[in-house]
Amino acid sequence: MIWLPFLVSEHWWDLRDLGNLSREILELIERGLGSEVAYIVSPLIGFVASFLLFVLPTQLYLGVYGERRLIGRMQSRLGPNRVGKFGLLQPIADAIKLIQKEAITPRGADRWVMWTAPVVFVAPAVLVWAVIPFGPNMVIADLPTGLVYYLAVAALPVLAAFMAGWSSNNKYSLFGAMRVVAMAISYEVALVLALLGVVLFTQTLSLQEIILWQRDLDIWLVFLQPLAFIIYFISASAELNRTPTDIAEAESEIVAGYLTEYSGMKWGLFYGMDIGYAIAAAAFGSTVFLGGWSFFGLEEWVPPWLILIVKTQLFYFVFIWTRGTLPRLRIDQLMGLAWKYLLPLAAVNLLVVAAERLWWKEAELGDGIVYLFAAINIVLAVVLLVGWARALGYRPERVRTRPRLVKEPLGYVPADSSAGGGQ
Amino acid sequence: MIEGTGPALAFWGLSALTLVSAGGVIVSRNLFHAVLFLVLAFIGIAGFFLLLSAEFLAMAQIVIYVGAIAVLMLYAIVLTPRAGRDNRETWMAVPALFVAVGLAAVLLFAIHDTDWAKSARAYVLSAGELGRELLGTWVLPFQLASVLLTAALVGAVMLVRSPEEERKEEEE
Amino acid sequence: MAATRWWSGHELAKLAQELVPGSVERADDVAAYFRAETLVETMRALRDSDDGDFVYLINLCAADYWSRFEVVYHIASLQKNHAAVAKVEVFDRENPVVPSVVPVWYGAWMQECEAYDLFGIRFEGHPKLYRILLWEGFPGWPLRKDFLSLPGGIQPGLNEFSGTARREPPPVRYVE
Amino acid sequence: MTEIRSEPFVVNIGPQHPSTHGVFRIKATVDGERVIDAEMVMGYLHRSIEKLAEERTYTQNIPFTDRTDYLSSMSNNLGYCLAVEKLAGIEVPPRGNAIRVIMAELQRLASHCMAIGAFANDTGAWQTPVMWTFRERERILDLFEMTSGARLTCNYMRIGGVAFDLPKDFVPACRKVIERFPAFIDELHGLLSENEIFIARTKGIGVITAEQAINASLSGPMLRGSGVAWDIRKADPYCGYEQYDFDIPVGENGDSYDRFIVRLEEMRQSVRIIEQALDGLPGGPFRTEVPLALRPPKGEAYARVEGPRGELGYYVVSDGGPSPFRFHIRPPSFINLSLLKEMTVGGTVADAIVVLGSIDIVVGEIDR
Repeated sequence: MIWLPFLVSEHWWDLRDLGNLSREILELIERGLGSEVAYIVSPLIGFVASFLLFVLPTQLYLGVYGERRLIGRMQSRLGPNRVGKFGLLQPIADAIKLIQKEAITPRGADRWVMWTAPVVFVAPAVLVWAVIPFGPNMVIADLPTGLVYYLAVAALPVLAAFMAGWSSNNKYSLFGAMRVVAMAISYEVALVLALLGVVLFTQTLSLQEIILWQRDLDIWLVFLQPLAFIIYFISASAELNRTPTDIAEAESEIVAGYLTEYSGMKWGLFYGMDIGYAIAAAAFGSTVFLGGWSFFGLEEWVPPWLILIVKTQLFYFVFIWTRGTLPRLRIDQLMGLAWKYLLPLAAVNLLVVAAERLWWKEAELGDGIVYLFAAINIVLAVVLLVGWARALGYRPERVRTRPRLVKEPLGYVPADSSAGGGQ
Repeated sequence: MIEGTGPALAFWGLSALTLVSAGGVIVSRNLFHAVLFLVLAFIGIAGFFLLLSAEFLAMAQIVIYVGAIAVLMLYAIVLTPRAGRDNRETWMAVPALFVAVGLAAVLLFAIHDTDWAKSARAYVLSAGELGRELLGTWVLPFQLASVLLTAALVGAVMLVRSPEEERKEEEE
Repeated sequence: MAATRWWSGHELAKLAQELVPGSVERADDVAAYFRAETLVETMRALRDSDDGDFVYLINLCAADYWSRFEVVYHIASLQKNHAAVAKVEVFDRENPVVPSVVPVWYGAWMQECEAYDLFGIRFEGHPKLYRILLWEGFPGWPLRKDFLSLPGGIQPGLNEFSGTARREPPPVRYVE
Repeated sequence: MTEIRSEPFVVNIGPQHPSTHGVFRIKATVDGERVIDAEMVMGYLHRSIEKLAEERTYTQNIPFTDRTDYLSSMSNNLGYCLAVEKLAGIEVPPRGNAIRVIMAELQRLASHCMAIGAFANDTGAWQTPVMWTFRERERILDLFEMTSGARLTCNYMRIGGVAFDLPKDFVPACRKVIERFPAFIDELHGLLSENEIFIARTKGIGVITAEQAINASLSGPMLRGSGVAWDIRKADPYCGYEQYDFDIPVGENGDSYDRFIVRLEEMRQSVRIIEQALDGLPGGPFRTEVPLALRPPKGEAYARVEGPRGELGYYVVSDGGPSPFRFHIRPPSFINLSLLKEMTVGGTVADAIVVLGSIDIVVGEIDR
């Protein structure tokens, strides 16, 4: 464990770092019940601490309640405010409703696979949080390969969605399943290349060290790697099927995608853990790109896990924002976006980062060079994004957004001849 | 191998899981179930890597095998018309049994015969060293593998090209 | 912006007679009655003629006048902003057949399907004639005057046009 | 080379589907995502209004016309009343005409709000545009409730004029609603027409050329979207439309995006008409007295109105009796569907939904 001098006191009541508290408890158990019991209790404490204290309330209240209220406000309506004060009990009411609803298994559906699909979907949603560091020594498993662990665990829900789609014996769910897999595969490639750019700079795969690197150099990787951040955001929203890429459960096209035949708590698990993944992606994004629990020195006064939660919620707000306003892209446009637009950008970004890294280490420049790199990268990102889009034939200004106005009803008049008051 | 009661328990649990799911792959009637059991077996093997504290290998195993290969196998099964039907007993089962037993014998002999070089200290391979090793001493096989994969990719694209594009090529 | 000029039946008949001689049966001040044999030819001629220019089929519907069926075509020109009414009469009640104008105006295919579905008038030359609103096994043609009138309503059309006596209900049997 | 044979696969974009705007089914034969063949199955909502109308007197038929196209009941009433007035030669006082114009244009605003909201929802904008458009539509429905007592099926027009005179506080309330509308339309314009994803999803989808549109007798925004400047309010003015100054929006390449911007522009023109009508609202009687059991002289008449979905015509044949001998409605949604197969084949399932949304069908009018 890395003991950092910034902690004023090591005592358990210093709640800025809950690590002390768990250490106190473990030592108590060690003395009382022996080391095997402590060996078993420590992951439990980790699970209770990270999942039940941080994730579930934020997930339930930010995801279910917060999202519905925010989207309600975006749509000039109130959102849930009936159940409990300001509708705060709405998620619990939903959960109770879903639990007592009948979970129908359609005839001809593959019973075993349909019932295990939610389980396979929920397990990784909990596993993802093992790696996210909430504070200097508040992380359940500080794996040296934390980044790859996140990618591995993020691959499992795709499998669960496919199982759900294929087993429910319904044409729409088959559509949904095919779309989920096609999209996940193509966006995972872009995601990995973008994260590779980050790893090149920080020289480590462990999330804790990435945060410490950002803390020591007092710069966030989002400024150093804007292109990687944008690609991460688009790929993450594609992996999680959130608008504008929610074609797996596109209500207007394929009813509810792979969730068409799901009802009751089976559906509830999918819905809840969808939000769980979104928050996990937001937490992972803010850890890797926005400096995790560090805030340029503020983390010595404000509890670091509070900073991480605030950043996650801001990141998640952007997901809600895009969900509230943007329409959905078509499957072939999405594929085109992944392979023709994001992948080349990620490759070029990797090239640039490698060059910068090489120059930085070969010429032994000081750490201050990082800010120069940040400036270069931001300018480069803007140039690349716009230039590559125009190269792919994206001309927004050519689209006439106002129709021609004509005074006289003259039947078919070709557009070029100026008829009546045409603009 | 990390010592202690926890890892021992984990080892026996994982091996039981892997063997059962490997059995499941063979026995299950429904092709789709077979692939799911295979995924379970892959995860079991990833668990073994973790026990050997080779985290990067375990994560790579899950990302590559579970994330990509198993999903592509599912795609293949879904797209072939007779997927989901049970694979009936074929008379091929008897010779297959002999081959399996023969292979098992050879493997067991190999395991028993070699004395595993018990290295002095627990050699923990970090991802960084793995990378340097891969691009250092083993750079040739690494490049060969990438060429092979690219060829496979191009082959796949050629295979799937729809008839109209082929006709268009012939005309040009 | 003068209102649409509705041609009288005689005017349309005169133009149709010039374009395709012998195509008009009779005409009154509202509509021109065309002969069924040369219907498609006259309609195409009217559509392509310069002073007629009836490129737009406004409406196509059928009507049951007890003794005969009438298929009414409202046709119009957008450029010249005038419109006209053409009709075709069919006297055979068992198997009424009218040539289809889909080759002339593609928009007629759904309206002809509907006329077939509700009146039983077959349109020969129609690409895909099927009962568009009702299901295939529906007994009888609902909009015909002799189809059982719905209980509680006034007997339809027992006034000036009513020729036959009390009608008997059609064989109502629902084919599963 | 072994050719990959993928069997086509029939998907029912069926009667119960979130974006078929009612009980309407497309049996789409699909190869992968591509639609090979699309066949329409309709008639779920067929109430044979044309048969019922032959059994009721002329005034009793007015509530039927509300229920054919339940999203634009005012225009339907207007069409039917014009046909009967043309048949019976009844004159409508100027105040009646002005009220009819105001009501028809308000109904067009409400119906286009519904159409644009549903269309944006089909492209996937998760209910936000629908909520905005319904917020504005509510204000218009309150105006209808104030005058005719009902929000959706108003049954407000009578043969010879309108049922009741405008209540005292209708004009100020209507002005307040109309003042807000241009700002709301610009808001929608910003949210949708300049939204790259919306343009990507709707540009070039379901393209109809002008000749195709005229030959398939399409009408309304479908026709104008393809570049044909044809609007019954201008070509065949009724109820005094010639006094008002307004323009016809005309698209260029007849795709779903053009139909959308034509509808949006039409809302602006309707606001202009309503303002002019409110300014010049004449006094005097609002209806000429017509006997309840009206017996128009023997003959037939076809009157047409520019409804929100296109040319809405009524062909009424009278045999001198109290009830019409033949009552036929020219349904714009029904005829606008004739090119659906040509527009959807070749695109993906998602395009088929967008095309259906751009046609803006109302199933009550299709099945009558």
